[in-house]
Amino acid sequence: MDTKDIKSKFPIFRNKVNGKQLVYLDSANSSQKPKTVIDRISKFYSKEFSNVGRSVHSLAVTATNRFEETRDLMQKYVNAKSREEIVFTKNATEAINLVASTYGEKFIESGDEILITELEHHANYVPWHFIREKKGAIIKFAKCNERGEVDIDEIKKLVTNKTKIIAVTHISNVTGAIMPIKKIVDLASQKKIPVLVDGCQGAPHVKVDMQELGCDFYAISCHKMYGPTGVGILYAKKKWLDILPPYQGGGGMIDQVNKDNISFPGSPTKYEAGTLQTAEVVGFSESIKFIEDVGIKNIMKHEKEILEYGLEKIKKNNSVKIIGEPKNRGSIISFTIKGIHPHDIATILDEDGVAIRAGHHCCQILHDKMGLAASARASLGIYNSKEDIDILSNAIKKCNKIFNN
Amino acid sequence: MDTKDIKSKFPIFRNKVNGKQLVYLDSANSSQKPKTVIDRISKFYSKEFSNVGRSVHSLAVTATNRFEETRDLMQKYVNAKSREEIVFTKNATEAINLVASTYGEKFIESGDEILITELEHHANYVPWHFIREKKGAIIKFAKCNERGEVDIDEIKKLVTNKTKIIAVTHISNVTGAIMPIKKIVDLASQKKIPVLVDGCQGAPHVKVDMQELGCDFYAISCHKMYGPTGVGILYAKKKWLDILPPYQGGGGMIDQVNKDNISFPGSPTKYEAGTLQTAEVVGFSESIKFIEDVGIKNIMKHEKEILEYGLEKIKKNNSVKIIGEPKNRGSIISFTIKGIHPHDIATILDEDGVAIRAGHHCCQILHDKMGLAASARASLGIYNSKEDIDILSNAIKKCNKIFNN
Amino acid sequence: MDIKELYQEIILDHGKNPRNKNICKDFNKDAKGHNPLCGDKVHIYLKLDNEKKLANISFEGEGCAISMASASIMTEIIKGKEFNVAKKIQEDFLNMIKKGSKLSMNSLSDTENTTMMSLSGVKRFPMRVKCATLAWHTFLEAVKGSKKIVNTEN
Amino acid sequence: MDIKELYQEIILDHGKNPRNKNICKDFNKDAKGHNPLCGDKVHIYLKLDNEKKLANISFEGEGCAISMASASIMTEIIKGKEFNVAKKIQEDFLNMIKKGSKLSMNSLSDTENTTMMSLSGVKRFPMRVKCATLAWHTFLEAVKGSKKIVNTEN
Ligand SMILES: Cc1ncc(COP(=O)(O)O)c(C=O)c1O
Ligand SMILES: Cc1ncc(COP(=O)(O)O)c(C=O)c1O
Repeated sequence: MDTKDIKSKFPIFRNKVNGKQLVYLDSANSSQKPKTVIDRISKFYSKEFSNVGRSVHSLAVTATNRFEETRDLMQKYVNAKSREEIVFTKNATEAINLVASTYGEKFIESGDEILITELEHHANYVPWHFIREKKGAIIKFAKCNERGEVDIDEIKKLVTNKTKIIAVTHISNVTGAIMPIKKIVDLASQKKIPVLVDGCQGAPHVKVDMQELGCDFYAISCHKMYGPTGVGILYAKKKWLDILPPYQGGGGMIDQVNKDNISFPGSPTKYEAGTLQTAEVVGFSESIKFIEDVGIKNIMKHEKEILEYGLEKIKKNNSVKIIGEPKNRGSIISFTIKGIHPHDIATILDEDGVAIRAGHHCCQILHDKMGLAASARASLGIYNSKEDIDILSNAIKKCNKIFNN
Repeated sequence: MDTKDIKSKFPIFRNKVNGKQLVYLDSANSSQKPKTVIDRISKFYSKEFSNVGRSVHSLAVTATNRFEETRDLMQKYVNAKSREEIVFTKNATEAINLVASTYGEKFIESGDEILITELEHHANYVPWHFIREKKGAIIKFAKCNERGEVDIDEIKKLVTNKTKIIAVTHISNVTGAIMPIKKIVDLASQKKIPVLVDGCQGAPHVKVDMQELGCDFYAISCHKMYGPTGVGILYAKKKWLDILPPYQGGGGMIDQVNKDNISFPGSPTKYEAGTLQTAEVVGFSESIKFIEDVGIKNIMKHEKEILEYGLEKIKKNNSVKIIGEPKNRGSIISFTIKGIHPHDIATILDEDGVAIRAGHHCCQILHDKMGLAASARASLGIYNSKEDIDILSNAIKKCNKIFNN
Repeated sequence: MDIKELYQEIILDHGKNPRNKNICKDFNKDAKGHNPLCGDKVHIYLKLDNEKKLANISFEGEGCAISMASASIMTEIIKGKEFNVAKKIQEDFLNMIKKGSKLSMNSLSDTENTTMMSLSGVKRFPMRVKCATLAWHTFLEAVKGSKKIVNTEN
Repeated sequence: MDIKELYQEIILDHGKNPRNKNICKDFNKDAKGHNPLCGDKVHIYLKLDNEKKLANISFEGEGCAISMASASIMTEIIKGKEFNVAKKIQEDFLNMIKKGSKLSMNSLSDTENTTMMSLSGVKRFPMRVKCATLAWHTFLEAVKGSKKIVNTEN
């Protein structure tokens, strides 16, 4: 893949950071946006803007059609059975809160168990914590092994007759471990336990096929998929959306309203209260087109190449310790450097235009377990090249020079 | 005010609709966006984009600062006591859901009363309906009088010792009635009842001063304030944000996380879970600047002039009936035409490039009361001129010609 | 696109003087339809006899000219026909409105054809398609005997 | 902006060999501070005697070089001083870091001045300001005897 060509499609790379060329290695946090996405939003506001679905005039018709086209594109992208299974949310966090809140409210009772893993992002723990508090439920944490993975056997061990949901990440945003989702779904479906997958690090980087994965819920953040901020997606099997109660209430999600009672339409309408992120959803259609133009297989191949090159190169530096050694790894390299706090690393790298993340990456449980307060993380996107890795590697050497000389 | 000049700042007006100049009279639904806002979003994505608050690198620093500047601007715009009282949400609907859910969960018990009005938008009824269902609470509806207003005496009559919250709109999005918020707050504060104001039709059109209004909560939709879609604002007095529980859970809104428990930081952090609408919030800063450049007083004066001209002109058409006759009216004219369904009106107007809304405008209770299934609504924005009203008026005549000839 | 294409005389006439707008006494099936966005409502009553013929059909409801005219036209055209034929007509109608296809039925009289065709202008007004199709969807639900309210949102 | 401005020798030294990093036995006040974004933690222990003098001060914690150096430098400089003087130093420090002001105290020794000034580079690294100020905020909370954890997010 010609990364020069790809990079040229992202306006951000035309800028300098601290006088240096930008080496963006923070895509797991949020990805940059191609010009087509940025321009689509501008064009929409400049030529087509109107609120969606509520007015009869021509602008509203256009806006509604453009908006709903994104739902169709997304249905195809994740291979959902029907467009009604795609619900627009604010971000993946809201998607998971929606499920935890509605499913938890209806199906989780005192003493019931919620099974998550030590790898989970706070987005896939805090919402369940609320249900734990509200319902007196129990959260069980499947242990992460020394490779930074969660074994299917570990999950099997923890499933009981009280398990009401299994909520796991698709790919760890710290160790990069790709979870055995299909196996988990197989296991769970024997006991009729629904499975929620936090797909934040999955959807932008690997092929995501709902019919193949078989999970009940899949949460996505569009801003990590080269899309606008402010949009997330919840994929949910229709059977769930049909029986779960509504989440937020307001305009657009009602059927009949009177003073004593309110009835609701079907999904996805029931879950889309108020004015949605019209322009952002329309803009996101260009992100999906962009990914599909490059081809998810090409993306996977390219990122794997850069990942392996990066792991190799970084490992050579003796003072660097890479976190986790999963058999299947997504496009993430978290690491520590002996004697240097990750924040200091990030600051020094930034001087060379290298943007990485330092912190617990919203995974305090995992960091506690590893005995770390924080780590440094380089994460890849479609636009990264081997040259980026070389610059990263040199910047890491500089850290050592400043601190360990 | 020179509306030609103002219109020229909104790119949408350079386009034709059905071959006609666009006459946009649907701003109560969503307003158009000035070029400065559209360009700010493009620039942000092209030159400054990064996730907010989570990374140490330079882009993240810039993004965080730009994002937080909007909070400062908004604090000033509504004259909040501190920036911590401004919480970013997805839309006004989410802002009201946040309050209904957290306040309702904590303070509303079986038999308690929630006092709203017959004028409320579904966004300020459905969330309370959920609490009614969950807690066995009672919703009381203050009646709207024949002028399309809710009298302060009507509210006084309905307040009891069981009233736990009063939730009212600032300006009706159907009759345009401006509610006596200060009087309601005075009344409520004697009984220590908090007041939530649905400010959707207030914030873009009239001076909004939290210290003057004195309400506890005020909900805003930025897309009606010439801002991007996907952003809303909840103003809440700090004393409430301090004691109410969190709403959605996820990254960025936690303090300490361990397997048994989670602690939360103060507001607004506690209420801003996950990746926010970074670009949209940054873009919104330009909307506030735009409104302040024109001056809210000039906006009020201008809209009042167009409103009065419009009421006068439309009333002259014998077959038209204007809905409501409030003493204080916001920039809204809802109407019906004898023998013509509002949807047919909207379609015929659209042929002439006139965008209005037809339907129940998310106010089924009010429409039921008025014995209408739907109404037509023309709503004003900063860019409307007397000429727009003339075109509207001619298009209304055309409706009569087609239907009543 | 001329607005007169949408509001043809036939439609305005049916809109103002709807045929079969009542609750027919002999109905044995009925269903309700609702378009929550605009508030259009329709309630279809019909008598399906033992030979699967639509012995009677009528409607009640309120809504825009398009939805009322469409319900009126539908009842006029399918009343007295076999259910199978009526179903074909319904499919034909939906294809015309949604895809702009020509009517394929050749068992309709010229007047019936002209009357149905008067609604063809709707296809150029996407927001109004739901108004035109509400009664026709609801008719099918009535025959099915389903209890759920037809909701054009879904 | 040279990175060496931030990571001056004095800071690296204090970061690697922090002074007063222990729990001083005679403390009568303490407070915790936390920077949830990066996980920096600090726990300040101090002895405030009857004359409102900081008879002793120490800290425990973990975090980046900046936060550890800042805590170390703070304890070194204010130990043994009157609380009122220490409070002035704290204000001076915050103004230096946040607004880039010069130090206004003239009661500090040259070494103390140089040591404090070594942290002045932080002001050009906005994301690191919280690291540098955490210990100083926490010190004030300790004196106040407040039980709440200082959270640099708020
Ligand atoms: C009075 C009123 N309240 C609430 C809303 C809901 O706003 P949003 O859809 O942006 O959440 C609107 C607008 O649709 C409104 O006019
Ligand atoms: C694994 C994982 N889950 C959830 C999230 C939360 O996504 P968002 O903040 O967009 O809701 C992230 C990213 O921050 C993530 O990496």
